[in-house]
Amino acid sequence: MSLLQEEREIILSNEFVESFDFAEVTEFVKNASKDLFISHHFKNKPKGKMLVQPRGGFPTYKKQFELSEFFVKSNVDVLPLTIDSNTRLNDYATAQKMLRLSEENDVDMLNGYPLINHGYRTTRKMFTHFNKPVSLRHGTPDARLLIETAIASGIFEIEGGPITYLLPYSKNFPLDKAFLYWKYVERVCANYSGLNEPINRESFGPLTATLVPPAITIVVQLLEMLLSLEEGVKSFSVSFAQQGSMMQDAVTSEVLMKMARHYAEEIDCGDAAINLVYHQWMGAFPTNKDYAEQLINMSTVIAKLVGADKIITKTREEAAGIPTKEANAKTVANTQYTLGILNGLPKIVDAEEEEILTLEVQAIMEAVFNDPADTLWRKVFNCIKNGIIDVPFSPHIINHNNMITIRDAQKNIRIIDRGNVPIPDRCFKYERAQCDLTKDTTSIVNDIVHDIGIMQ
Amino acid sequence: MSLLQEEREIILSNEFVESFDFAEVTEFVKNASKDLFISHHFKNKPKGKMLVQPRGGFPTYKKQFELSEFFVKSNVDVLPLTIDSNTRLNDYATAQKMLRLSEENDVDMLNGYPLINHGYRTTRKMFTHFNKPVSLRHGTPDARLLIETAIASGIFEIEGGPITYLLPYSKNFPLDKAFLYWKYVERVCANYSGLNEPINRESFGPLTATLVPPAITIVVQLLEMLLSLEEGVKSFSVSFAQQGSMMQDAVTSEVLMKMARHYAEEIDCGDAAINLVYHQWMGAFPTNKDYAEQLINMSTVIAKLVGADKIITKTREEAAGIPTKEANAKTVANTQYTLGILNGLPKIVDAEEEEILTLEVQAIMEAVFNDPADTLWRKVFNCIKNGIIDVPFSPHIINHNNMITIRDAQKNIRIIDRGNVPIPDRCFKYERAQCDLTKDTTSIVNDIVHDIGIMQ
Amino acid sequence: MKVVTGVVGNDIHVVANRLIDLSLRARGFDVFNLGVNTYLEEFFDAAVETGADVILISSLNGEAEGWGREVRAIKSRYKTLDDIIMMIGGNLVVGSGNAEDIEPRYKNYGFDIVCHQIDLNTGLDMLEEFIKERNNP
Amino acid sequence: MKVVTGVVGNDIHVVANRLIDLSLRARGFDVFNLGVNTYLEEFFDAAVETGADVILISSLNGEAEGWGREVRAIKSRYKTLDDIIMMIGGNLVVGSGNAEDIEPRYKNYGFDIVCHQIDLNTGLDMLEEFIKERNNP
Repeated sequence: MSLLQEEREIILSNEFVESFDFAEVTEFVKNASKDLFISHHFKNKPKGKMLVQPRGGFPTYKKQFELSEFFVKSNVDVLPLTIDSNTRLNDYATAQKMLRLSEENDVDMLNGYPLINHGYRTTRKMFTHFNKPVSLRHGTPDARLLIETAIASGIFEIEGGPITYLLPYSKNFPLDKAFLYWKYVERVCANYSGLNEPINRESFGPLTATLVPPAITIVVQLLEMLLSLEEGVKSFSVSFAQQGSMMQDAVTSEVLMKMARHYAEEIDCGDAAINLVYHQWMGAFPTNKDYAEQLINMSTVIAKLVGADKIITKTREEAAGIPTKEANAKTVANTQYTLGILNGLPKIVDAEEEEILTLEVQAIMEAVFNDPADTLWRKVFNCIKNGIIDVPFSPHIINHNNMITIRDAQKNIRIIDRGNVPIPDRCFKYERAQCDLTKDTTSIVNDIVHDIGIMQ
Repeated sequence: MSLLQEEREIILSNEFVESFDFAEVTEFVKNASKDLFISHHFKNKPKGKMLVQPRGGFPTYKKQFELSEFFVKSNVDVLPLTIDSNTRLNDYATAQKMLRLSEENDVDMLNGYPLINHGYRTTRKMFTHFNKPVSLRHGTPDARLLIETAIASGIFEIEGGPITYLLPYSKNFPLDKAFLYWKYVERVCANYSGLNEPINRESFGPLTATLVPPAITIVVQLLEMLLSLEEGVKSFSVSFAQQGSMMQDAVTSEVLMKMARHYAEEIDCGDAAINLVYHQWMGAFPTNKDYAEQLINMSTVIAKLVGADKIITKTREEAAGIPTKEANAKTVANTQYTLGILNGLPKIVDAEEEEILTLEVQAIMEAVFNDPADTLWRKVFNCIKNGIIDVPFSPHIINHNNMITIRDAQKNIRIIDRGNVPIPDRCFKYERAQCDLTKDTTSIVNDIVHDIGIMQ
Repeated sequence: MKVVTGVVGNDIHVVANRLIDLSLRARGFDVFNLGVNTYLEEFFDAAVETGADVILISSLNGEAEGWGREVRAIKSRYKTLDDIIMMIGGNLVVGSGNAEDIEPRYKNYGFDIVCHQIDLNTGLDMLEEFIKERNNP
Repeated sequence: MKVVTGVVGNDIHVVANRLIDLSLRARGFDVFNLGVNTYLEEFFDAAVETGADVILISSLNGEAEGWGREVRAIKSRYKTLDDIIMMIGGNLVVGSGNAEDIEPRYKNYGFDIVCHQIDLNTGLDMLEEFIKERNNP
């Protein structure tokens, strides 16, 4: 832990950081209530029960406390803590200024909770008070300080990863650096995991939420999981968002979970818990709030059909901006009600689709493992750089953007141009055969525009 | 048609009936717009499209017109016409009085539209104006006059049947009479069916909507279908309501449609169109209106999963009484939106459940056919009388009420006491094996109370 | 013990009626179930015919109030029913009523046991308790 | 014909950018796509480097108004860009603006083709029309 300790001291030498008492933090984690650990809930929840987690973050302690209190009253299973975008970019000075303005003027000047500025001593009071597991939602490429502060605050689930938090959000943050920063995060999580219940890491499966084919989603989930498990993390959640076709969601879930267990075994990490998280529709929402509620309810039904362990909810106000706490709480209550009445889940099968998707994922994973680099993160880095992994609609300069996807008649996302991604010929032929490819490119562009807006 | 004509004259000799000009009615049906025939829509709708039909009926022409107009604006596919309960009991005098009071005082003194009192000449104006198919919802044991008037009005879908409109609603209306009255209805529908598109008949599958096992639901649907087809009806909708378990709904749909086609072929009526109608949850609704909307949306999702051709909707105000037209229209719009975004339906399988249910249905059907009576309706009548067909929670004195059902852990409805229903031993053993039967009767009664209220 | 049960008046609420039937049998009673939509006279007629010990009337739609008033008058016409236990349960008033007012009112109508919006098993416990006390006063 | 395209400023809306790229290629253009989050100078630098005929700027988040004002000043520093076709499209104002006001304003900033909330293919038709007219006046 000495190299880690060195890095740690560099990170903490920052004028906005309170002094860390690691001995005290260790004692705190060791003795913390099991209820604070989502890994504990995953392990002990009744079979089929899905944990419900909304989104939300406010700048001031007072408003964040009120939000959490409101959520607890509406029967939430997991509290969210969404971090503001200045903190995500490690700009604690601006976050500090905006926090002060928010406190003084009762206007929210930040789009989330500036955790570094509040500090762990303060924040811990809030979450030990509610005694519910908390999930950290951020989007930070360099989250080292944030995660140290989060765990010291009693936040025992950390979302994100070097690929999923970079490729959808950044144009040119250096990806190699992100891998190293996240390696630190994984190690910190792993180290704390021995003290009590494990810290849970969660990958962000939705990526750009825009026509990402399941093969890419799954590969990215598997790789972030492996990068985490190889550092010693013992509880990991893979995730994906509603894709627009129930069948494709079901097949994605099946293949993702099977492969996740397979590859975890391969690196001798079969003892790690692997959970499935489902995001309610992450694409463009209808502006009609009644319709938004229909979409949300449908997402919940699908989440249960695909066997998710946790669902992350949207609100009827999604199209309008940051939702009120009332809207958020309403979704939580509605989702819990729906999960309660949703019974007798049928078995779903599509052997052909499952085979095709499995072959695609295996082929890409094999290409990654065959990269000549010496460590897994370097192999992954190279494969993003050379387009073996290609995320549609990523704004990042490193991403190839040569893969083209459209929806077939059943709204399944299909790959019609594979770019440099090693989709096997048989699979590629199958994918294209589902689509009408007689159209000219102009029509296909129109189709893509339509395919992105299918829920509106 | 001479015996029918005789009966017809008796029915029409009623002081509340306008004089019928059958030559004119025949001409009207012959030349009526195809859009008025739901059978035409069933035949020509795109594959997978489900017709949406709300519920609703008001006493005065003006309010019924406004309701229909409102529905058309919210993109309804099928207009409902719900008949008031005086008319259902053939008490046209009271209906007339209450209609007059409703018109004079602008208060609704009837719970539906008194079709006989308005007459076909008036009512036809409304429905030819909207040019949408109309479905007649009533609950009338002797619907002979009502159906004559309905068809003359341009209402080309008739719900009901001698079993499904009797056993859930009446304590002692003579069942044998009901069979004969409905025989008349079938013949009238059949006779008009040769003139243009066929008149569609629809059975009322929900029955008592209280723990009716799928085997009973299916048998009753099949028998009412056969009684209709053998009189010459060429378009028939079987139906059932959400049961509480998605799996059971899927299996019910599968077995119902397979068997319906099979038995239709058996009596050489394979040329008749058979459609599937799904009722959104018909049991007790939650009083929380937001929850009611979740339940409604979930019903829609299941309807599409089971491949329904038409869905009959509920409203968020279900628990509170008769819904406003706004609430009704909102459900229609929401349902249409949900059907639009619900894509990529997965294949659902449960070979064992399907086999068990098929065996049960076959056994009961065989027992009915083996009854020594000379006509099908007499066989059916005898089998209800001797408990071979037993509908849980029917208030009718003829019904045995010896079958007892409860829900298993997945909320499937299971038969734990078969009474006199010839459920094969193997199936009965299977049904009971799904349940915890170690409890005493008091606990089981508590379970039943709970099972009835699962959506609340 | 023999019980005649049913739902009084034009009330068609069958679910509670079936559950009462099931539960009474489970407790060892002989049950004569008249079903829904039963007139007051039919209860007394059936009690005479079967030699019942108890008449258990249920009512859900709120119309019991109207029928209740006639109990004494009608019952008095039957000579052999003086010792029969009269019980009523369900929703005993239209709208929301006050339980403290309702019970004495119905006792005054001639009922021994009055269960307004009381859980089924609690109600049947009350019946068994009443029978026990009457037998061993 | 060579086109330099990208999303101006801190705007990260990548979807439209990808679709413009695809559509331009489908119409036979050579495309140099600078992606999202591109500063004004980068467009001109890239145009000089590639010898582009067209600069197509897109903007979704409303910040184009701020950048637009600087177009003439910055462009004037580049000697070889006098004949380049300047096009902008997307949501060109914050909130809801009046199209009749917006177009002359942006033309005044130095744009030849201004597409405020106009369908992508219509916009590219306008570009092709503009090129045709310029070539055969």
